[in-house]
Amino acid sequence: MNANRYRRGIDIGLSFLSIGLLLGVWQALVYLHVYRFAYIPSLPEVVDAGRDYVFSSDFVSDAVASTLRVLAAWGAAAIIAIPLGLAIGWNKTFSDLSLPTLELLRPIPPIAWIPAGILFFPNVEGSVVFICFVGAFFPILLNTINGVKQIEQTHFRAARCLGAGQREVFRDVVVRGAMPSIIVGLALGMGIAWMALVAAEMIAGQYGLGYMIWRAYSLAQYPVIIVGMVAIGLIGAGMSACIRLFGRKLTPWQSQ
Amino acid sequence: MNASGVTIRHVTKKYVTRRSGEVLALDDCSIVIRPNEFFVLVGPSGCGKTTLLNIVAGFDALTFGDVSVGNDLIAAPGVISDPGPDRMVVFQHGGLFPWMTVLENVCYGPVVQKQMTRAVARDHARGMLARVGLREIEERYPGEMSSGMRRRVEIIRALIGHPKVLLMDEPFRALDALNKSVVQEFLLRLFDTHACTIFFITHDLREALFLGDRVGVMTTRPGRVKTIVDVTLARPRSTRMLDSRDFLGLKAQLTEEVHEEALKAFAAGEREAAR
Amino acid sequence: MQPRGLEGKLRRSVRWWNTPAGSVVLQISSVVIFLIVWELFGKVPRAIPIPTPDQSVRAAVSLDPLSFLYDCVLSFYRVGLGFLIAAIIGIPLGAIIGYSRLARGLLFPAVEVLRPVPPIAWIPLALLFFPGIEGMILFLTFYGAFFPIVYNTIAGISAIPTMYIRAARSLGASSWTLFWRIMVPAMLPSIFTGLHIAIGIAWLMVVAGEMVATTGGVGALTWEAYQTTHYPLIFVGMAAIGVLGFFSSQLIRFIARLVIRWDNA
Amino acid sequence: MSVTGTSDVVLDRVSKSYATVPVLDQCTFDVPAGSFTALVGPSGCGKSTIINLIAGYDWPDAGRLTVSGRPVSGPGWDRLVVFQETALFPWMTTIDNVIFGLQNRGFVRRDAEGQARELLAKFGLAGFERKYPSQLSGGMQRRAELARAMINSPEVMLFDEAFRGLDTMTRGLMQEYLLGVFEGSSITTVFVTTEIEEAIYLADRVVVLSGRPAIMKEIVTVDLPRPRKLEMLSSPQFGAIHERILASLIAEAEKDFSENVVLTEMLSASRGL
Repeated sequence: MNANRYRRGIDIGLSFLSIGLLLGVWQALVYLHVYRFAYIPSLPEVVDAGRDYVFSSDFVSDAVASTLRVLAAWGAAAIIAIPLGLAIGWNKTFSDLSLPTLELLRPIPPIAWIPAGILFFPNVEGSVVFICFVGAFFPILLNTINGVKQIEQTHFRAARCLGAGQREVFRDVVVRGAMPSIIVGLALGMGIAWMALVAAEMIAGQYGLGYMIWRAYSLAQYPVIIVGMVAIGLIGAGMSACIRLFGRKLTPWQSQ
Repeated sequence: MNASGVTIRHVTKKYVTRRSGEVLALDDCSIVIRPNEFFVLVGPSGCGKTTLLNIVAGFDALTFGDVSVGNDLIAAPGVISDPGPDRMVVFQHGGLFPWMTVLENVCYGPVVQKQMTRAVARDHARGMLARVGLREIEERYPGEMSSGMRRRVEIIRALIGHPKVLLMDEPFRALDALNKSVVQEFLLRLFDTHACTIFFITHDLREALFLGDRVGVMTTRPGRVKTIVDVTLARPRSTRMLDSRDFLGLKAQLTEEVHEEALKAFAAGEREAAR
Repeated sequence: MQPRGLEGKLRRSVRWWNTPAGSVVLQISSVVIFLIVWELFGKVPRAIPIPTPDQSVRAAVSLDPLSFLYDCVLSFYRVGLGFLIAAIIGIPLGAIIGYSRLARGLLFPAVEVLRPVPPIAWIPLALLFFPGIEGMILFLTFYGAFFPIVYNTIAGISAIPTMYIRAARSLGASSWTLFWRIMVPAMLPSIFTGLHIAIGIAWLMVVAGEMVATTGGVGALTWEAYQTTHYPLIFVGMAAIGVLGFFSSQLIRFIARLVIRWDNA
Repeated sequence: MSVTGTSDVVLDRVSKSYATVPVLDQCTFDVPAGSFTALVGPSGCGKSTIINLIAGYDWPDAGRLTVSGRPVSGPGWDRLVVFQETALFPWMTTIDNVIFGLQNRGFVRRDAEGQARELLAKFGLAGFERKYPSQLSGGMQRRAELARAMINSPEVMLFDEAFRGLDTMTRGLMQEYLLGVFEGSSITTVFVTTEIEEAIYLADRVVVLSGRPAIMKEIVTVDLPRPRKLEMLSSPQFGAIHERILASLIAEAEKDFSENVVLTEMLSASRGL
């Protein structure tokens, strides 16, 4: 309909205006030296620094290192947390045996594990991956548990009526029924792992995007900080989008 | 065919809740369902109809009495037998797996019981779906169909394994009048052509009389069998019979019996809410 | 009566570990097993042995209670202040974005663009901008708490059932009544969900900020324990962070229960 | 509760579409003043749209919709709706819900509460004034909602599948309850339902609507005497009316069922088995 197209046009226009305003206010504050905004790099400086930096080998190796760390940690968390969550959600006895301990550890934010992580692992690589792992682990675990708990009892009963044994109930009801929630957990876990990564690299790292913005700060290359932040945001958003896309493929019955 | 009767003898069920202590849900219920019979149980909500059905299905334990299907003992105090394909249930809120297509749902039983290979089961299921006019929707997910359609698929899924008894727990409750009447006729035609024993629970007296061979009325909690009414209408049934004098007489009789219990249950419910 | 032919299928309905008492036993043994495993890990010979539970407890006891309490209160204060400012700005902002189409079009894309950058990545810029450490930490807690609050407020306002608005309009409600007596209570549960998530992230941010800046607070305590090789103290710091975080989220839950009295059936 | 209403509702070739989907197409019927009229039709056929138009939540694209001869220009307390699921405000106690309308019209709280107490007692809700809706049973919630509407002495009452979601037993008792309140009053009532039995039991006239886009198919007069009794559900007269409405709906479904061709196929297949 015309009215709809008109409306969508306005929305797109407003989006540009909105982002334009954000950038504009930033520039105005910097150029007018409001409070300490004089210290903050301006857009042209950031663009210049970005042009130099994005094509440098430093940037590529930082980005690759960060991405690999996050993927390793997130993958390990998924491999451990999904089966664990399925078992906890499905089996009351198993849940009694493991959930209290996990509940005890859960309120400790991943960042608080940084010193312990460094202590546990002889090298930086191991501790950074461990901290990201802790970040990704709990969202995936909790969403998996919830996913199993939310499966209607009817579906368990129907499967058993149809002659499914324990193994088949697990395969055809528990795993598939919890899938939508697991995917939500995987996306959330990726977000938090990415956040933990930045912190871990900043505090303990030797390279990676988090370390890069920290080094830029120490070396007073201020525009590079913002370039790094944009890169972190873009890569993180890209990975979340991949998970959502993959998740939609895995759960074709979920209507949008 | 392998349809069997169901014998429910002196079944009593007590359970303990934190709020009201020990509750007597079923009190000495005895029903004998004959092989190939369509037995309907009506009664006010909360009277324990579903509990009784769950005991027969093997979802729930009983406190006293016993249940057998054919010659097999199903439940006795302290023991229950696992639910299985001999006692298939059609659920109140729909039991189709939302993550499987219609065809996968219908095939599931034969494949998981290793009665048929997947390919054979698919052919078989396709044939069955085609016979009842559901061929076109076999690749759809349950979330993409109307609730009336889901009900029909679920009935087909239940019947494909030739259960000894089909247990139906208010399966048409959420349907509107039009869909309900279509699915009722659908079930009647299947009952006429497939030998099976059906244990059917409903609130709807019209539905009870239209479908059943006998209708049992349950009292409000604790659930007891109050009366069992023989439905003297011939088969195959048609909607035209709903105007007959026989039908109206039976309906008046049942209405009175059930209404009396409903009023009791309603008063009990208000008392509960006031606490 | 003797069951016939079904012995294999029949089963006893309840085993001891499925009873409520058995469940409690299992839950307690879960924690006990965890402590034993941890203790055993501490016995594994390695360059720096992992501190055991009893060493950690001894470290906790030997702490100066006053300075420890000061660290806890300081972190709590930092979280609380940042969180409060985020709520004061975030809730009205979310409400405006949820309510007005124009505000949504004008403000929401800017919020969306900022969101993918994890709040921790703002640390260098915040250090640059704020003259003191307190300003930096305050900004971090504020910024971390801000997005969940805004998003959940928007979600809350768009999830108000039309039915309530319609019923109120039929019953003659003015816009003022509609806003304060219908829309505000209707979105409260969602706002509290946001606050609950926000306080968790605020704790995460405060720990990160304190570790970077090391000027007091439980985050700094934990990091300094590592730097000064008082390793058992690391676990004391972590436990303190966990307890404080748990306590603050329970506090939010408690306030929610006080405010949302109608939802407890 | 004073009885003031002698309003009639007239729909004259009313059409309405959402986006590009026509929901109502030249729908014409009237609801005489003081009558109890039920609307039945397949689910999703636009019955609720009619309620929304009469209540003033939405405007017709074409045609004329009048209440007491005046075109509808927005929501007002002369036409009140009892919704599908309970629309009591969950954050207000029962009594606060009931007096909400009176307060909006400037009544002093004390006067309003007095009136509300009286009415709640009449509706069997004495002692529940300070409870929140979530603490009431389904039947009580519906009665509280009814009280919230009735205290404003509306001229027209609109029910949008009001008893859906209640179990059959409570539903039956609510129907009796409604009859007790409405028989002998002169409130004009429009009652949307998918249950044919309910429609006949309650109404003077049943308007049968076709599938989407909805057009008025037939008006069936229910000539059962009042007060209605439960026994009438088993009378031959009742059966005949039921059969007529069901036949009309099925004919409609066979002609064009918006949702699927399969249903039609289904009907013929199940008859041929």
